[in-house]
Amino acid sequence: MFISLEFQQQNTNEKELSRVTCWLLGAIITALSIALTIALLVTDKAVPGLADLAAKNLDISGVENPVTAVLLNFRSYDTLLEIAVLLIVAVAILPTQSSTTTQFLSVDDKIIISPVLVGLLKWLVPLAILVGGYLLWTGAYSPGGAFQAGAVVAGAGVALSLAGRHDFLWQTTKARVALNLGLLVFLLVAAANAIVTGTSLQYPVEHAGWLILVVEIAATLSIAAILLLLFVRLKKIAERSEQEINQ
Amino acid sequence: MTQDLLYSVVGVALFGIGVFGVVVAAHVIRKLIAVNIMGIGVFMVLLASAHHGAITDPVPHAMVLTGIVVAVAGTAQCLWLALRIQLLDENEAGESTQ
Amino acid sequence: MMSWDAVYSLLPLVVGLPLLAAIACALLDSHRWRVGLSILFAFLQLSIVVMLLLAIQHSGAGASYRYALGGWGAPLGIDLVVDGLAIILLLITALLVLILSIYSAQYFSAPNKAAGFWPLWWLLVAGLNAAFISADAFNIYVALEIIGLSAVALVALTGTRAALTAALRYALVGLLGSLCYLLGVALLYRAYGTLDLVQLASTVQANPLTWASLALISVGLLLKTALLPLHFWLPSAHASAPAPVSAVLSALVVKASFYLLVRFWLEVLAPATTEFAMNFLGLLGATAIVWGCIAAFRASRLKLLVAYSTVAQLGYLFLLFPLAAASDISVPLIDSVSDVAGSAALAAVIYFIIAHALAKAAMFLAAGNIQSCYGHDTIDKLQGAARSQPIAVFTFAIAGISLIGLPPSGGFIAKWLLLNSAIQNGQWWWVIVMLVGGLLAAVYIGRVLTIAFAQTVAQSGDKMSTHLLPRGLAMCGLVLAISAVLLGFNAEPVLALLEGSAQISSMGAGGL
Amino acid sequence: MVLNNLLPLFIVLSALLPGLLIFCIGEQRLLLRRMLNLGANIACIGLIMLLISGVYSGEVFETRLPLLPGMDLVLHADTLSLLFVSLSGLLWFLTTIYAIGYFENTENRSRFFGFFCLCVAATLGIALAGNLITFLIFYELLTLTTYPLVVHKGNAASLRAGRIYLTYTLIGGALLLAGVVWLKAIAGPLDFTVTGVLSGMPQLDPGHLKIIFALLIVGLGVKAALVPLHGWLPVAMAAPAPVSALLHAVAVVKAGAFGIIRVVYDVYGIEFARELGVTSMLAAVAAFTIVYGSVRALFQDDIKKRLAYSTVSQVSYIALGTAIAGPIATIGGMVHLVHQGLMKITMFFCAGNLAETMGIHKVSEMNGVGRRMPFTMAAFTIAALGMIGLPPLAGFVSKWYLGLGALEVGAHWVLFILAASSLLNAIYFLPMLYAAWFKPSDRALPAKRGITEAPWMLLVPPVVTAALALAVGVFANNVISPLNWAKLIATLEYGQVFERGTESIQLALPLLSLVVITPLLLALGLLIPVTRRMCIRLVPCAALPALAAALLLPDQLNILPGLFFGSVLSLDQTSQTLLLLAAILWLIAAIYGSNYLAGDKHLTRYTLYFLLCMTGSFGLTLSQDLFGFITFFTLMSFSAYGLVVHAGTDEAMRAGKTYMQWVVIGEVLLFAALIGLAINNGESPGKINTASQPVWVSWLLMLGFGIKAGLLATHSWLPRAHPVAPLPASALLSGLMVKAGLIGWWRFLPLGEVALEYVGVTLLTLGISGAFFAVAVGITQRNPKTLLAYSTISQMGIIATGVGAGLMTPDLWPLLSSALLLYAIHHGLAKAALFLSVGVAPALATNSPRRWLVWAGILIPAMAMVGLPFTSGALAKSALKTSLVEPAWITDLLLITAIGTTLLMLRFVDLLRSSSHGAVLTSANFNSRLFVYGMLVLLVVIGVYWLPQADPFIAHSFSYQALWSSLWPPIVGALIFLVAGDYFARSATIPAGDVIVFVEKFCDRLKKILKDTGHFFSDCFTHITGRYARVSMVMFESRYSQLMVLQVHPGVAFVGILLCFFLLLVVG
Repeated sequence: MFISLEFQQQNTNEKELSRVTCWLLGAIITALSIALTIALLVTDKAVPGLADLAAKNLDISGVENPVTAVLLNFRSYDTLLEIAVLLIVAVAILPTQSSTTTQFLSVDDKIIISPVLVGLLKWLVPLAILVGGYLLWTGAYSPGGAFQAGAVVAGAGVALSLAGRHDFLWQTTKARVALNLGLLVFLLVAAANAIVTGTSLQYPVEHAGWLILVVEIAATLSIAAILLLLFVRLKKIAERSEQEINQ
Repeated sequence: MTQDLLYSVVGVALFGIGVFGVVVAAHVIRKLIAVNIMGIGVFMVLLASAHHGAITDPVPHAMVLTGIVVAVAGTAQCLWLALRIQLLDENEAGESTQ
Repeated sequence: MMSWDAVYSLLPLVVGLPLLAAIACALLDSHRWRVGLSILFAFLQLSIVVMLLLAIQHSGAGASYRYALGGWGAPLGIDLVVDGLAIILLLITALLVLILSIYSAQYFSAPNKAAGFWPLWWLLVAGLNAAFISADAFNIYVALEIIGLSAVALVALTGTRAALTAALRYALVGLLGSLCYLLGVALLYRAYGTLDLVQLASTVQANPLTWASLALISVGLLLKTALLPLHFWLPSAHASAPAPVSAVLSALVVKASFYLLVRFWLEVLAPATTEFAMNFLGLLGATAIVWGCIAAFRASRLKLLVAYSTVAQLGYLFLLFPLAAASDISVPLIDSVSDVAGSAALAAVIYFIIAHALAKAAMFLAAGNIQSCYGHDTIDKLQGAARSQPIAVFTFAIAGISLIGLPPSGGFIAKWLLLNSAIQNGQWWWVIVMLVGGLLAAVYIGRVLTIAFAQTVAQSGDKMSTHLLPRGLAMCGLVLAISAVLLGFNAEPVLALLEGSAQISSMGAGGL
Repeated sequence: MVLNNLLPLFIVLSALLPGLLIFCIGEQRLLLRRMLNLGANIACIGLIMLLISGVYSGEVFETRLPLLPGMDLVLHADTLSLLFVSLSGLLWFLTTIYAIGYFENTENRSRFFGFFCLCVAATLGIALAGNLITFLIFYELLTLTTYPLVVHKGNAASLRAGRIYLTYTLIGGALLLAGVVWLKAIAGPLDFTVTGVLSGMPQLDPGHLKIIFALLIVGLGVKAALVPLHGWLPVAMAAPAPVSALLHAVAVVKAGAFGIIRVVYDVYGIEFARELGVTSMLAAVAAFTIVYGSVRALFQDDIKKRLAYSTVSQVSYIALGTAIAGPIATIGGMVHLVHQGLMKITMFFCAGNLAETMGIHKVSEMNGVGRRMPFTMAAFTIAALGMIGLPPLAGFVSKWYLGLGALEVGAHWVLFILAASSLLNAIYFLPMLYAAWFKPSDRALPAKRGITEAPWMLLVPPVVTAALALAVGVFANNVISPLNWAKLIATLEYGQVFERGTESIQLALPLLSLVVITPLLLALGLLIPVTRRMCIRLVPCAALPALAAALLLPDQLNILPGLFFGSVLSLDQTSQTLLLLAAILWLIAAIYGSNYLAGDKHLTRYTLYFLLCMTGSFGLTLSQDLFGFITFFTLMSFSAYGLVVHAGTDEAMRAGKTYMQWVVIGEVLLFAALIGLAINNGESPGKINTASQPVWVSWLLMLGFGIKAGLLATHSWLPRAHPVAPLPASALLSGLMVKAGLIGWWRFLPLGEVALEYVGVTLLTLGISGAFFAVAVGITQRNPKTLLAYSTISQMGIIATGVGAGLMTPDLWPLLSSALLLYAIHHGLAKAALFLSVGVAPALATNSPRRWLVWAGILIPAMAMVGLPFTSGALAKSALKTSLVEPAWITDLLLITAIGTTLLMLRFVDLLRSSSHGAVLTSANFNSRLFVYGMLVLLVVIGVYWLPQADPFIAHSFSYQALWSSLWPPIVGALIFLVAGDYFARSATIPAGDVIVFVEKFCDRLKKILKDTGHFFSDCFTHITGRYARVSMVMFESRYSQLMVLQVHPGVAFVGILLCFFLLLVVG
């Protein structure tokens, strides 16, 4: 659908650059890159990094996968803000008209689509959700986690949306909750931590595992919802569904 | 040792290409793609540093993951804005032709 | 002492509360609830910040506090740090957020716009606060992204083509800047194996890699700070945003990246900096002062003028670097004052930030009021505004006084301190730049006032669509402008607070 | 003590808070706003009074608020600030009243009064500022708060004015800021201290201090309108009248001037500043500004512009006084701060009244406006005369002290500046007064005829300020006068005590003061319509106290220390004699006039000038102190103008103009001379020490009084002015007023004490040549009065000869003085009689028997004039001959002059006879006129013999030799007349004023050339200032539709910066 984007004159670039400028620019950037490379080469010495430290603390992190431990325990604050970043885009793109219906997923049966597609969706969507759940679960031990899981679940929604029969009503309360849930749960857990341990985001060691899981589930849900939202809204606007875009 | 250096250098090169693209490209989508290339360059440098030491460092991985999410968000927002601008332009053009 | 430590444990709330507010605003469907909650949260935030402030004051000059999130501590976990410098920025943020929230409550009367506005607004605040108190290089990146993306979304809120274009440009610039910054951080991590600012500060050496990362970080942040010649995105973005958004963008958002620049140049990567580079920054700042003023004078629209004025005012901030550099390195003209001069320069710049934040916010609000009354803000067509919009013009004028740096105003004190430190360092050329900058500022503000005071020929004939604004809208701006002026009456308490923060690189002290 | 700490703050707040409140209350809340305004005014004044009384009793008032570490906001009340504070408070009150009246039923009043109060608050803050930083803050605040006032009208002109104002003041403010910051950085907190902060810091680099001084002065000079920083001031005239009044009189320009005083005295310290050598630079700039402003004012037709340039000029007096750096000059500068404020605000009020009531904006439209708006114009006149520096008005006091101060430190050139400025002031102000009072109205004025005064709210303020301007001059030495405050300040600064108002009042008898006061009271009575008729009737009585004093009182001394600089009126033998003459002549002229001028259209005006002139005449005869003398002298000279031009004919007007020119020149010369005298004399009132005066003072005295005495080369006003006046006035002019010159010489030249060869010789030569020259010219005249005027010149020449001789040979003086006195009395009586005889001459043509009486009446004074034996002339001449023995040749020449006099008298009688033929006698009361005349003639015959001074000479005058020598010249003269009389009668008349006529013709030519040149120069000026303006236009107005954004592509810039950092970091 991006092929339909044909506006050449964006204000970011008022006019085409001249050839000379292009070359000059290329030369400068090349020089800079080379300089950077040389800098890398010159001062390349082995520094320990945080690998040892992370490995040492993995036991009390509540998970076994070091990356997940970093993401959701050692540097969980980053992840918290990361979800906030996603929320920003979601809110920015979210339609603001309040709706009358409460149904998040609406199906328009009048639209006739290929039965093959219907069949495919019937299989694909639950499968995707299942895979998502697996990825989420396995994140604690091996590569995987909330973002990957969310992406797969969102993929299911994308498939539904592309099939053309389903529509998502983002104005509904359910949608709202889904979008915000990840951040909200994260914050609540952080607050609960603070109350229990005295330090925000510090999980009590014995409860770390399940708390992280709770956070991850909520985050997966939100990430999936947000990614789906992004796709659906961009698709809508690309299809010029004007009345829905204009707020 | 050399491998991670190679990764780093490639990352730097990608970053440079991205910068060039951002500056030179006229089309917003191209610019966006260039920004993403830059991002990939940065992530490569980060990932390279994860294997800089003796054992694999999880922290850069986590940073890259976060970075990717952020990049996705940023890209989505830019696309959204670009599309809305185009929509406005088309409406305007439509009104003027009517 | 224990009780004050308990206060410190409120530090995460500075980020948590706005996030909570954002969620609340996103979840709730009622306009009144949103507004009420927002103002409540703004109050809460302010009171927390004030308590932190008292705690810092109680701890004495130069105090700082580290909060280890997750209990992990520096290299592995992420620390929050609050010191005098940070607390002042938190305070001004909280204050402005409160007033601007009250303003926005009336400004966004249409529920559609408001629904989009409030969550983004609070997310922006969260990002700002996060950036101010973060002690982690990567975390700062995320905070910057929050700031950048939410700011872009807020700019786009107007929905006009100009606003969208500006927002798009802003978004691209933001991404470019963030990625530059991130590459710099990546290089730092590669070289030193830590992301914590304090640890970096203690281990950093002057080597090519550090230089490279400093250059990348600086350019990224300069891009976001909109220092000339990287200011190109700012005027359109700030000018086309809704009034409270413009206010917060000019007053706080650009300052956040400047704040980080200060942290990196004067604290974290201080060993790698050179006097040349510092002077280069100062030179760019000086150029920005002059150029920004000229551009502001030539601006055709009021908000554009105010936006260009921001470009100029940002230039003053960068005079900090040469002044600080001189007090460290060069042989000063007058002996025995040089040690003080560097920190005095920092104090001056922070004062400048505060004064400018208040004044510029007031000015944008006034411009917004004028715009929504007249339905446009083309300067040449604003004749008689002094009569139809007396409070707005008055606000504009008072804020202008502070921007020009005329007494009695915060801007004057700030400029005074800057001038003082320039003279004490024997760098008289910056004095000239500052004075010329003040005069040029007077020129563009005078231009607006002249037109506003002019009598319209056709005033009685066609009543322009000057629907009366709610009084509260006008008052918010006035309150800000007056506080900018009041800031000039007694600078001592503020400066006493700065005294501690002026002793830079004291971040590591104290804490867990 | 709490009050003491807060009082200065309260004073500032008393203006600040109402200002803020006024913004808040609605536009329509008229009453509330007025109450608030006036209430604040009164509160402010009350607080100021409290402050003054506190400071006077030695309490310390200081409000100190912390501003920055090591930098406080200090409001402090010292003597200097009190001066400015009380001025501001008072004028604020008046201006508020004025403004309420002025802005009746206009828009945006709330805004105006709000900013107005803020503006005053800033001014008060400036006045009370206790250190340079506080000063700076309020100084800038003033800039800001006046801007809305300047652009209040909102039209293109005022917007332009506002722009230019802001441009100038902000640039000035920036420089000031630079200076203050710099100074603060090197010298710490800049609290004003009496002898200067910096003088106690010798370690500072003088070079830096000089640059800082320049920065400060330039910054302050913008507001003080020092050339070339004055450009905003004339443009700012576009503001409404109350604003101009406040801007020009109090707030803005004074803030600058006040700042200069503060910087020089309290920051640098005067001694230190002088050591640095910065004051001379300032003095030069101030001096140039004074002259330049006056010159520019000449070319302005717009009233307010003229006033504005006058301000440019006048404010620099303050700077000059400061820069001269002597204690007395300091007093002058400071007192001018107040005085100029009072005078200038009056003028702007009046200009506003003219514009509001009559729609008059230009000088050329002012014709005849004095009759329509007498009170406004009276106030204007007082202020304008004060500006010129006429005693006893405010402007004189400051100029006097400036001059004294300059001489004290040896800066003689300042006198030239003062003189030039006074002259120029006269040149641009006097035509305005002339047009207003004497020119007929030539435009259709609105509304009905008669008095069309402004409403009372507009009228009271200028009248009050004018009265104050008068009072501060008249009561200059009073304890509470601004002058005494200034002296107190100077005392503190220099640690040197000055004579302050002494308390001892020595008032031996009120009669002596009554001599002066009676005519003045009557003059006042004339102004009130109810008592006008009665006063006119009582005019002759005005001279009675003088007569009584002259006849009854022995030596008397009246000392009124509060009046002037300490007034001394005394009556010794000489002045008694002179007073007698004056009293007689005024009495007779008054009685004669009541007959002669009965039914005259302008009788009131005439009587007014007559009385004022009388006051002057009596006063100068009695005054022993410099100030008193010069005051009465000026009063007489200026009010005589009204007598000269009374007829209102072209000739009279021309004569009046010539008269005025010479009067002004004379005043300027005398001003310089008397200052020179005073500096010698110290400042003590009482007898003037003339002996040790510098020679240049003697020269100036000789010339200055010579003008009045009709000395050759300065005489040309006399034959024009004397004949055109009404007869009684002519008689007085010729008989009495010219003697003022003699009195002046008498009193101020070191006669009988020191031999002044050159001055004496010059005076003698001029006198004797004048005696002959006047005869030669006079003989050709056809108007008997002109002829008499020439006779006066001739006779005064003889007196001058005597004085000259006395100067050359002091030994002669004791005797000579008596002789000269006799001669003066004789001439006064005889000449007055001759002039009055013109009025009775018509009786010659009748057939009634009394014509013989008239013949006798005419011939007797003529014979006395000639000096025939047994007349007063004979006694006077023989006395002169007896005493004037050296140089010997002069005696012979004196004898020959008698021949000339004879010729003149014969010609006069001839003319009188021929002119009486056509005349018709209509007056019913002719007999009474004749009676009066007869009395005078009687006195002519016998009067002189009675005088005590005559004793030494009477015996000799009856000797054979004396008789012969008084007889043969008339005989020779008569013979010559018989032979050549027809020739004289037929010869071409030399126009009255002789030399001056040719000069005038030449001047007319020159004028045209000068006018062209002037145009050229003024074009040049406008061109240059226009350049400034154009530059600011470009800054303000140009619109470039295209933003000149950096043509570098943002991306390239981005990469470029990155590169720069790399390079710089690596290089570093």
